Amino acid sequence: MSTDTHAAQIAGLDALEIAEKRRGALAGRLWARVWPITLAVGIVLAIWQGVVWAGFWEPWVFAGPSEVFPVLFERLGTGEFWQAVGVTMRRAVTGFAAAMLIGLIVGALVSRVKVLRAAFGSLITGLQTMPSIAWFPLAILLFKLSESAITFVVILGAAPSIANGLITGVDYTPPLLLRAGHVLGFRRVQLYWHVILPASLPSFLAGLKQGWAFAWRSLMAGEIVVIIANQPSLGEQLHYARELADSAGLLATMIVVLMIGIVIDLLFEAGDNALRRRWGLRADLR
Amino acid sequence: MSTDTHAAQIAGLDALEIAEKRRGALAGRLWARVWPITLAVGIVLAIWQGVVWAGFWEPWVFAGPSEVFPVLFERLGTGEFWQAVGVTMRRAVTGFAAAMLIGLIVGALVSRVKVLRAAFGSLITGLQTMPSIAWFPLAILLFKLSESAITFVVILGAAPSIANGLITGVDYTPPLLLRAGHVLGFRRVQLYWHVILPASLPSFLAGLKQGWAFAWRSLMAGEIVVIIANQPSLGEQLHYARELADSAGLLATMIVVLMIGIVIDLLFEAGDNALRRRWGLRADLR
Amino acid sequence: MTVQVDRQESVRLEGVSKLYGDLLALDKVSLSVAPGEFVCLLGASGCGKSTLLSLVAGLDQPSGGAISTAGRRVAMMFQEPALFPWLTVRANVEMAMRALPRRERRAKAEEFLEMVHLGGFGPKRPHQLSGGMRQRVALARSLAQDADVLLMDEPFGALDAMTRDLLHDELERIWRERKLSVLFVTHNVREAVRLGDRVVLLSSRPGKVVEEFPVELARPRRTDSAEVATLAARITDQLKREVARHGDVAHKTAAAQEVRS
Amino acid sequence: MTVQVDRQESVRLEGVSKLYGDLLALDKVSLSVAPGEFVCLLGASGCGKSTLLSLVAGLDQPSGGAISTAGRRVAMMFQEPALFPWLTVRANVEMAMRALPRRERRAKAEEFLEMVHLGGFGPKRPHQLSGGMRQRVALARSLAQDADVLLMDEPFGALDAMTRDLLHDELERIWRERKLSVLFVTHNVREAVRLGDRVVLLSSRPGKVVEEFPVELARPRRTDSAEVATLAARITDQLKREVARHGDVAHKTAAAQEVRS
Amino acid sequence: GSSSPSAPAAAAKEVRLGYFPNITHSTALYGIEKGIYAKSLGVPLKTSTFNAGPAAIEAVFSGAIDATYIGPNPAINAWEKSKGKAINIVAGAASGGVYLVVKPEINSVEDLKGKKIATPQLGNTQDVALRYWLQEKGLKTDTKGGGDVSIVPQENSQTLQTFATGDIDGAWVPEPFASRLVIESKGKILQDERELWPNKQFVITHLIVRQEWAKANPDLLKKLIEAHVQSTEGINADPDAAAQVVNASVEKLTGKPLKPEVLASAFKNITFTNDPIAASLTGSADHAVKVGLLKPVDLNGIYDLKILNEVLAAKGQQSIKDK
Ligand SMILES: Nc1ncnc2c1ncn2[C@@H]1O[C@H](COP(=O)(O)OP(=O)(O)OP(=O)(O)O)[C@@H](O)[C@H]1O
Ligand SMILES: Nc1ncnc2c1ncn2[C@@H]1O[C@H](COP(=O)(O)OP(=O)(O)OP(=O)(O)O)[C@@H](O)[C@H]1O
Ligand SMILES: [Mg+2]
Ligand SMILES: [Mg+2]
Repeated sequence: MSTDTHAAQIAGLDALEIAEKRRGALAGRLWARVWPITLAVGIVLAIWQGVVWAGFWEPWVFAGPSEVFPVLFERLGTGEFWQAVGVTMRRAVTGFAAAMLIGLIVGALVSRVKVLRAAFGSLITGLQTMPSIAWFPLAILLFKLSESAITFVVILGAAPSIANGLITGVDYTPPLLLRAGHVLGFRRVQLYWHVILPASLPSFLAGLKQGWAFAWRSLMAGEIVVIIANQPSLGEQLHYARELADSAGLLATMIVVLMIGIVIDLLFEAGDNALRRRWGLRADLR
Repeated sequence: MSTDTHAAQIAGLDALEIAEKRRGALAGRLWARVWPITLAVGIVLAIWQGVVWAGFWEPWVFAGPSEVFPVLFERLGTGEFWQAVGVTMRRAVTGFAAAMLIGLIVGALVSRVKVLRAAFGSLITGLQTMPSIAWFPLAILLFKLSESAITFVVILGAAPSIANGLITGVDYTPPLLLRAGHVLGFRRVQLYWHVILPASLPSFLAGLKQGWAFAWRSLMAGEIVVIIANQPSLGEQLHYARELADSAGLLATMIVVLMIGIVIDLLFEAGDNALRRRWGLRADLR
Repeated sequence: MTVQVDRQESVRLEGVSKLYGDLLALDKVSLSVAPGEFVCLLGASGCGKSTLLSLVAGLDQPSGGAISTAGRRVAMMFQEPALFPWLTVRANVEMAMRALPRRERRAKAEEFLEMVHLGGFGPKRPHQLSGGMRQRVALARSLAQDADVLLMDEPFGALDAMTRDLLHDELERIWRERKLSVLFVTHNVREAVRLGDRVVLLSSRPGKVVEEFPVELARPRRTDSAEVATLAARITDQLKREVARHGDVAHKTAAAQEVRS
Repeated sequence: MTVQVDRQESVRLEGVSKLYGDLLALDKVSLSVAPGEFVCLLGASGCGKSTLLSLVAGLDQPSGGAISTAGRRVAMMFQEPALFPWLTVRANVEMAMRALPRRERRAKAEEFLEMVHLGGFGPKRPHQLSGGMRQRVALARSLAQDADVLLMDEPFGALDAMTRDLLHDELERIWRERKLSVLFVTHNVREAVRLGDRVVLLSSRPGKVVEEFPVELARPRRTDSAEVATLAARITDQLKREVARHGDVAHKTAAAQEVRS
Repeated sequence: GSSSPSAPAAAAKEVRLGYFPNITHSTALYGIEKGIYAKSLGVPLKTSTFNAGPAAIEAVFSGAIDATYIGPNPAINAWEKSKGKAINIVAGAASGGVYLVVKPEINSVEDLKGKKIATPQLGNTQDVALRYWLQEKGLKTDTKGGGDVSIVPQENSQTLQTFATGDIDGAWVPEPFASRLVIESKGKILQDERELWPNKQFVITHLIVRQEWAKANPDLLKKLIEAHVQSTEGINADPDAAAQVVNASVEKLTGKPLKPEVLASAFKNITFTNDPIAASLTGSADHAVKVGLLKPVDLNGIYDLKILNEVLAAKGQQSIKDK
């Protein structure tokens, strides 16, 4: 009895301590997350500036931070820049969402139906390796000079990746869980929905991440094939910066693309962490 | 005793039956692998021909099989075509091999060293989303108009993907195996080598496959940036076919790209199947 | 026993063989479980007990012979807990009762968790439980399934004697109430005698039915009662003889395999 | 016992506590294992036995208290087999002996496999084995490790009585020969008495040392001997009382948690 | 308005015009900026900008646009691939503005031996011109980059970079890249392509239309050409003001204007004319055959200057020949 109250006390004390820790932890965690990134950015900047100062190349060939950041900051102040980001993000998100849907369906079918897999399984990777420019003629034929043409190319870029992620996940679903699902009476679609899909989630998530990269790259290429009036876009900016041999402009756009990529990665990371926490995959024995 | 001999007999009979089955199985398996692909190709061809016959588009806008295949077969007969395939494959393989090495090292470091991960983890996806064309100016600055410039772009395309595959694999290594490795006395590099890497293999393999797709696409783009004397390449062909509004030529090149993609996928599939067989991931409860 | 033979069997295996590559795991096993019968399966490690249950559950196809469960619903509890790591403990149990409405399902899941002494652990996830607790969740899940035939593979292997006794009672109660047919694998001979209407002894590599022991002790039985101990001792002797007899064979077969592979 | 106290302990836990979130799994556990001592750990399911072994192996950090193994090499056998699925059975065992040259390692691995009655199964892969066979491979692997301290978490849980008896003998022999310190978790009280120099009883949630039973029976002992049975019965009684006493508490704590979370 | 080429086209309710945000497309940039097209057409004008020829041709082929300003090569390709069924050239737009710019230390053709010279693309007019010119001067080249002078086809933007870093020794490029090479990287003009052509004129941009659209909408075509002619007149009337308008449009479309000195130099070097200078197109095609880049192409009928000549006649100007 005295042991019980004692235990309760300990638990109480510990709980206090934990609450304390948590409060400190939020700031600490943020800090722990921020300083390495800051450091990394600092290192990259230092190398960049160093190369520029070393003077291997003329400044219009390879612009330094002192040229690029003014350009970048000036852009950040213009409405057009934000419109461009908005347009590109909208296209990326719609295209990616459609690719996700298609990838999910194709992946589901191909991974589960033997004949389909034998017939089309390898085609998926084949499609994945097809460069976007090969699709442009077809895209324009099918959708004229509309935004759908861009979306088409984005989907063709991302969907195979997403499907492949799902297929890998399905292939590596632990047989024990499949058996458990089977015994619980799940068959076909139900087995898929209740067992295979959740078990494949990590791999699917990885496929999504790769798919995003494909989608984004295809989008960058697609945005210069179909240029829509009054719709400035990042792809266009990137292209014209290169076309005009505008080193500072190109680097500024690259920084923007990188930033967006990093933000998206942080979103994926958050999802991934949530998943790993739930599954009990901790990182302490590293 | 009588049961034992009886069992031996059964085993013997079954063994015979199995040998029989196996011999039949090879032909059967090949057939089972070939007919769906043949069917798939047939369906695709039929749709293609159907669209052409429906006459939505003029033949010079969208060439039909009857125009494309003669072009393709004619090419297959020329030495230049095979040289182009050879050059492109060589570049793809060298670039991919380098990307693999770099991806492995970066993935290993980033997945295991907390600070590095916090600092550069998200940068990997950021880099992945950077379209190849953004790298061309830098590639040429660093490597002039040489093949190294192409390889550079290929590596930048593929390495992030490969690193990300490895990182996912590491993140999802079953904790029980990590603990087992720890207890067996493995620490850091050894733990990595003996436990984490093998456990991550499926995910790493998936990353490699995605990486190949990235490498290939970057290569297709890179091959027109630096055109090297006496080195015809598929990327060049693809680009020129489009430049010349040569629908039949473009489709022929696309078929070649698709074929190569499919062959590569079959290689990956073989690796994957071997892995799954060893790990005991069977496909019977589908 | 004679009464049950007349009725149609719940589970019927006739000359069932199972080959893994060139390892004969089961050799012409014939066995049947009558409706409402509780059959315990004993045998040395690796003799094919789990294989047999897999075949009955339809998770694997026999290499020879016939298996029938006459369309009955089969629930199974695996040797490993086999919980879904992405679900909470309660959701894992609820998975067995998808047909029920949400609220009822939830209440029932809590009930079953209480029964296996895990009340309050519903919102946790499998990785937050101990080995024995996970096994109990799996038990709860298999009991929650509305089945006619229950296959159990060493369900109480990782539990302490006390918890085990309590769960014996619960299992017996449910078996009674629902008139289940149970095929129960265990290494604990007393447990087999405590629970079974019949104890079936399997030999090793290849697995064959060596002997059957009807258990005609009155229920409720107690694991530490003298009668149970006596019968258990008899069965244990037989088992030991069986294991000893097949020890050499097993070695020989395995060695032969190594040469071949 | 007094002799061993004078020497430095192999394993020493002092006031060790372990919190998982707000679940107190271990509460100020103090325990030590002398060099060459065989200590068995008993307790209800979920009382913190595996947690304790994890802490000793350094796989987890205690929330409070101190643990020392004085730089000794620690081998551990988990509650689950924890084999590497990408390696053959033999390679799994060889993993424990990386320091040895290839040929010797291979020979030794075969030896250990023979010992656990799996001679000839070396080239197979874990998924081709039965549950009990996998457990035996894990046992072989942990025995193959050249350790001073051996932590074993229900190593014989999935084995039949016969195989278990044989392995008891082997384990005892190795323990003797190598002068190992063993911390052995089991649910089988007779097994604990059969093997241990001392049997330690843990209570449930929070896990605490309730009582220690020195086992002063002469070795070799037999699991089915009367002395073992007598002592086992005494311990079982105590265990039951312990489980009963803490049953309510456990329920209450868990319920409280559910409300909180 | 998704009229596919094979469907019978009703009278169009809008005109869809393509062009590039390049200084060689000033006619379009100026005319659109000044509202000349919109005013003349009477139906809404829908413009599309392209970054390169292939996309523009794909758009014409797919029926997504009706007419576009474009360089000679894509037009020839489209003509050839469609066996003369898809497009016609209906007016010229710009001439000249192509130079061989080299490093300052190169003073003569002989100095080019063993050097690397860039062109925008294998087989395009500039590439052909360079090869033909070198051949005339007795220097050998081949399409694989070998020979006395190594020719490296690469994008113009890349040429700016590689010239600045010294990877190439010269380039045969159009404006504004030629001016940028001269002004930014201290390049020297070794050859003005105009010198090589009769009347010092050769086509660099012209206006093409989709044949089917032209057939179905003769009056819209006429209005389009009227606007085109008017725009050309406007530019030539006050080149300096026009240059500013064009630069503003370029900035709007690409995000960055040309530097004033580049703009001035480039604009000066280009002649804006309604004459498509048919002789230079056929001449270039002949040259391509001579240097072994092309099979002979039959360009007969690629020009349809009837309407242009009507419009010009109405203005009392000289008619233009299509040979
Ligand atoms: N990773 C974890 N997160 C949260 N709680 C945990 C975790 N691991 C164990 N626990 C809790 O700690 C308690 C003790 O678990 P432990 O595995 O040590 O029990 P055990 O004595 O080994 O039980 P068993 O005999 O069933 O294996 C249990 O209540 C369990 O729910
Ligand atoms: N997937 C498989 N592939 C190859 N052999 C297998 C496979 N599964 C089981 N076996 C073999 O079949 C035999 C019987 O295995 P099974 O799992 O049925 O044994 P068991 O009676 O359940 O043993 P245990 O009591 O140890 O769980 C073993 O010799 C095992 O090696
Ligand atoms: Mg088993
Ligand atoms: Mg445990």
